[in-house]
Amino acid sequence: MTNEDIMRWIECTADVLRENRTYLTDLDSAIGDADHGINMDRGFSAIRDKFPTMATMDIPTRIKTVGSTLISTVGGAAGPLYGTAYLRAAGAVAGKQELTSADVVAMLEAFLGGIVARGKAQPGEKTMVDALTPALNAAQQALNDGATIEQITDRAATAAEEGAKATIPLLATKGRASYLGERSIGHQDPGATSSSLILRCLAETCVGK
Amino acid sequence: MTNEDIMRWIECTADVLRENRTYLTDLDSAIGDADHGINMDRGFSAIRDKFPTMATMDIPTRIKTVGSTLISTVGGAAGPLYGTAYLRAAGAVAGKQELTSADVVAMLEAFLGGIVARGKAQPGEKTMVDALTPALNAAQQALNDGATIEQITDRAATAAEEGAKATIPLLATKGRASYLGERSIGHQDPGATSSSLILRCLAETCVGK
Amino acid sequence: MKKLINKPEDVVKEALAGMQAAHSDLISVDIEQQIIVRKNAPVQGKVGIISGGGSGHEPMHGGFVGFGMLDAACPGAVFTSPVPDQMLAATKAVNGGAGVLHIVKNYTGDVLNFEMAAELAQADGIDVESVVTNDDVAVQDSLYTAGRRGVGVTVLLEKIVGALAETGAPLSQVSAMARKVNDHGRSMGMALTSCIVPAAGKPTFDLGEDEMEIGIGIHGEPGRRRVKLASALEITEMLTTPIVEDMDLKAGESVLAMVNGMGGTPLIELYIVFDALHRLLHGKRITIARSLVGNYITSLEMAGCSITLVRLDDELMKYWDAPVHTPALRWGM
Amino acid sequence: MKKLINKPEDVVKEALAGMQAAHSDLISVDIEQQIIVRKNAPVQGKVGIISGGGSGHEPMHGGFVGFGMLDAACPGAVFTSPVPDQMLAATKAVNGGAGVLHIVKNYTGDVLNFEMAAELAQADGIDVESVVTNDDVAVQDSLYTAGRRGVGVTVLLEKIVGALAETGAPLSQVSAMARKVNDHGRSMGMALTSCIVPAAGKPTFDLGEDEMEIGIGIHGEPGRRRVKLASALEITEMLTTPIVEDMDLKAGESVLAMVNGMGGTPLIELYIVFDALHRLLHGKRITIARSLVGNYITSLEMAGCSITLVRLDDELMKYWDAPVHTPALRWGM
Ligand SMILES: Nc1ncnc2c1ncn2[C@@H]1O[C@H](COP(=O)(O)OP(=O)(O)O)[C@@H](O)[C@H]1O
Ligand SMILES: Nc1ncnc2c1ncn2[C@@H]1O[C@H](COP(=O)(O)OP(=O)(O)O)[C@@H](O)[C@H]1O
Ligand SMILES: [Mg+2]
Ligand SMILES: [Mg+2]
Ligand SMILES: [Mg+2]
Ligand SMILES: [Mg+2]
Repeated sequence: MTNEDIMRWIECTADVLRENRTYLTDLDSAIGDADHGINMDRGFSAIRDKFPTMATMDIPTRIKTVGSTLISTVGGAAGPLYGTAYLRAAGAVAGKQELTSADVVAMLEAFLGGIVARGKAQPGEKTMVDALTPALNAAQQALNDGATIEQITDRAATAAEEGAKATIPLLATKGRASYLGERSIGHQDPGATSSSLILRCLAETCVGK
Repeated sequence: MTNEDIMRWIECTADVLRENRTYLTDLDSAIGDADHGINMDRGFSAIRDKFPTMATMDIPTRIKTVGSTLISTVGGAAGPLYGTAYLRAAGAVAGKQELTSADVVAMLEAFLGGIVARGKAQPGEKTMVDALTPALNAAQQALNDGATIEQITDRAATAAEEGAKATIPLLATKGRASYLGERSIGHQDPGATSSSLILRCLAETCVGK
Repeated sequence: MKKLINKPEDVVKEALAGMQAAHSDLISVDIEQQIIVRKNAPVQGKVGIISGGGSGHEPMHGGFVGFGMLDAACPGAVFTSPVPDQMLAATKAVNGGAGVLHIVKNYTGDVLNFEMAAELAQADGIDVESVVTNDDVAVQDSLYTAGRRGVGVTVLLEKIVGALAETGAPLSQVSAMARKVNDHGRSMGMALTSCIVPAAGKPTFDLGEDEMEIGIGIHGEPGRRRVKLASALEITEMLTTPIVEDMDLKAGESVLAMVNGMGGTPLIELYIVFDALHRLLHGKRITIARSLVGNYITSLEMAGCSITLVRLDDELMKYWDAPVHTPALRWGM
Repeated sequence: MKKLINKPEDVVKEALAGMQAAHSDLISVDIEQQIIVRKNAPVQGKVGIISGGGSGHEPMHGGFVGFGMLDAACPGAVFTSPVPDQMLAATKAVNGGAGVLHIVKNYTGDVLNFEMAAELAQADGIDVESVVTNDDVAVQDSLYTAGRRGVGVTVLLEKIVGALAETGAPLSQVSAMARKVNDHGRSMGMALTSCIVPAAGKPTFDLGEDEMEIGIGIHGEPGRRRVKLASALEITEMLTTPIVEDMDLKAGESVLAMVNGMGGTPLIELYIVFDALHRLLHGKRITIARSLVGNYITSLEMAGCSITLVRLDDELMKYWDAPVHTPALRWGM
């Protein structure tokens, strides 16, 4: 991935989160407090405002800017979680002018690592982790299988989407949904869903690579 | 009318106001504060509780008891207005053991007089006065025409009912409905309606007399 | 009907029992007679001040009983003025020998019942004066009608007059001050929703999802006109302009401003309206020298607000700032 | 959506502007950064106390900034915890050299953001301690979950801890007191209606005309279970019994009791609930020594209530009774 690809990934994410603002908020209405779409859109709108200054940044700085902007503007659970994820992702690609397949997988690993470090959730607790863990596994598998970057990111995104869907039958034990106890069952987790959207953007950016 | 007739009139009024509690309250919802039926029922329920002690009272004392109980339990505009009306009615039949036709008409005149003295409303202001004024006129006319007490009270009740209906197109200038200005037009006045119910009970008590 | 109540007929008495339990340091409640009396009443030599009206307007009036405000309050049934018996008993309970002021909101029921109570008290040899508040600019004033309603000014008046009475001022002066505050203040209100009288069990009026009522009173009654929903800025303008015009407020003047919630509107929205009011008056160079933002004179669970302005001079400001200690208003002690 | 607002995205900032306009004697509001700071901050030698959380809970927390309570509050977007930048700026603004206490309600978002802020402040050389409130008995406590929510106790804790801080007590003692109050208190809440997040524009959940939610938090989220509408007595029992059991309150003990409205419930109903609570505890020979009845920690325009009990001892009672002067709580001055 080039620096321009990274920018396109961020732009795509900002667009897709805006399109899915109501959808994510509706998911959060069912088992949370009806703000996840609003929160993510607020954060990525702030990032959009920074696009002009981001134009001259290198890859790690761009990703770091996403992280720190999310921390400064999102709040809620998603702000520190995604903020830390992007900051760690930036750290994982420090000094790189372009990302190889292995770099992208390392970035994903750091991204998930940031969320786990902050949120302390295990897989199966009905959180972002349930989209990102299978995504990372799929990406690592694909990398080992010698797949292209297009295939790696596509499989990661698909696994994330399936992981998000698979949160439906789960009983939440982390985040706001955990307060609902049994009533959290039967609803898709909003954070897992936004994670899958972010990874689908990554895959779309890598189409043809 | 005998003392027993007076008691039956009061009993009938208590029953009819209970039956029309919701109806009167609905009328008051449209142009008032949704309590007229509740108020009247509260007052006549308190009177009903006094039926045992009222058993031994004479005519003026019975009517006076209705008036003072209404004053003590109804509140709102209707309490002092009807309370004063019954007190004045009792005064008009002071010392009587039985009421002639002329006594009944004099009682009606005092009843209306009490309401006007308290409320200072003229005919046409969309109040109780608009039921009671034509009722008194009809009763006086019938008395002059030599009608029976049954006919006198029936014509009074009918005139009151027509008077209540005729409040519909009026613009209220007294009571709570006046706050609505033009919006008070098109609704029947709750107080005029309860007045017509009271007079219909009087007429029913006099059937066959 | 969704309410935290038991039986509709027990609403007033149980709420009074709750007030007694919560504020036994300040008030004594006669639950049977429905009278809330200041703990140390009667205060010898002080003019007693009582008010009353239908229930459903809480904290008014019971929440304003205490040092520096009311000596007693008489709550009636929901939205129904109390009866003369209550007012007479309250008048006797607070008469410390200096006479009693009745603060009456201008509604036919309130006026007639207080009138009867005042006659009875005077017959008992108690000096009673009555002041009728009529500050609602939504209603046209006229000699030939029921006149304007008494609304928000009543709250501010009870505070100011209560402070004057604590100084030991005579009844004539206390009632003159009440008339002054009433003359100096105007209000107007609006509703986003109706409310449900417990005994009626259904909303007093129906309002579309995109409609509101402008010029309501405090009894869940419909207002002067029904219009399309508007922004807080526009609503504030609709309520404030008639007040400012009726009061003929001029640049350079100071006011006491109240943004009052009707019961179902959260504080965050009332602060938005206060911001709008502040900007609007600032634009006219009228200073908000003192303010109240919150639920003070309500209509059960109605959503909506009212705005009250009182033209301030040094005297009114002094009595407004004086200490007060009641369940709902407290400062300086 | 029927609200007294202008644009949904301006709700928080305009409400803050309204607070600033109404309470400029007590607080300074940085509307851009969304920080409400006590007028005379930092108070030299006094532990600074800050709290924060999503907006939509007014008067909490901004209404509790002032003498004897908070030094600063950080309101986030509606129902969304504030960001570390706000908390860091607030921490710096109130640091009078004796360190700063962060009062954090136990929600993942609040905890994570305050955690980051505390790290940043400590890196800047400011002594910061954090206390997390988690008093909601509707939620099962467990090491392996997000744990119980912080709700009503937060309000009472801010008052008590604020009073201790005014005495010049050191940070360790102030944070120990915060933990003590949290340990001594429990809450539970219920909803008759949902509420509408302005930016979402529609109710967070749908509730039938004869249904209610038991075990809700303060973010308009559905509760632990949905049940048929019940009487105020039954509801009070449903909320109080789990609290009393969890606290293991015994006959002869004294509590501070709060009956809190969720924003859309009128005071008359809250007093009915307080009466029910008073009768229920009286039956268990538990004394309500102090109380609060009103809207203190709300969920926008949600109708419903919550009950909070704090076991009182002489120390807690002393700091509860100490003077406080904030927009929403004031006594003794
Ligand atoms: N401890 C955690 N670890 C990972 N993700 C979490 C954790 N807690 C919450 N989340 C995620 O955060 C999402 C909610 O984010 P958001 O609605 O923006 O914040 P809030 O819950 O503060 O309103 C949940 O759907 C869940 O995926
Ligand atoms: N000044 C008046 N004179 C005669 N009747 C009046 C007057 N004012 C009001 N009324 C009557 O009182 C009725 C309302 O009674 P009610 O609803 O019990 O009292 P309130 O208006 O105090 O709620 C009106 O319908 C009207 O007929
Ligand atoms: Mg959320
Ligand atoms: Mg009425
Ligand atoms: Mg009435
Ligand atoms: Mg949130």
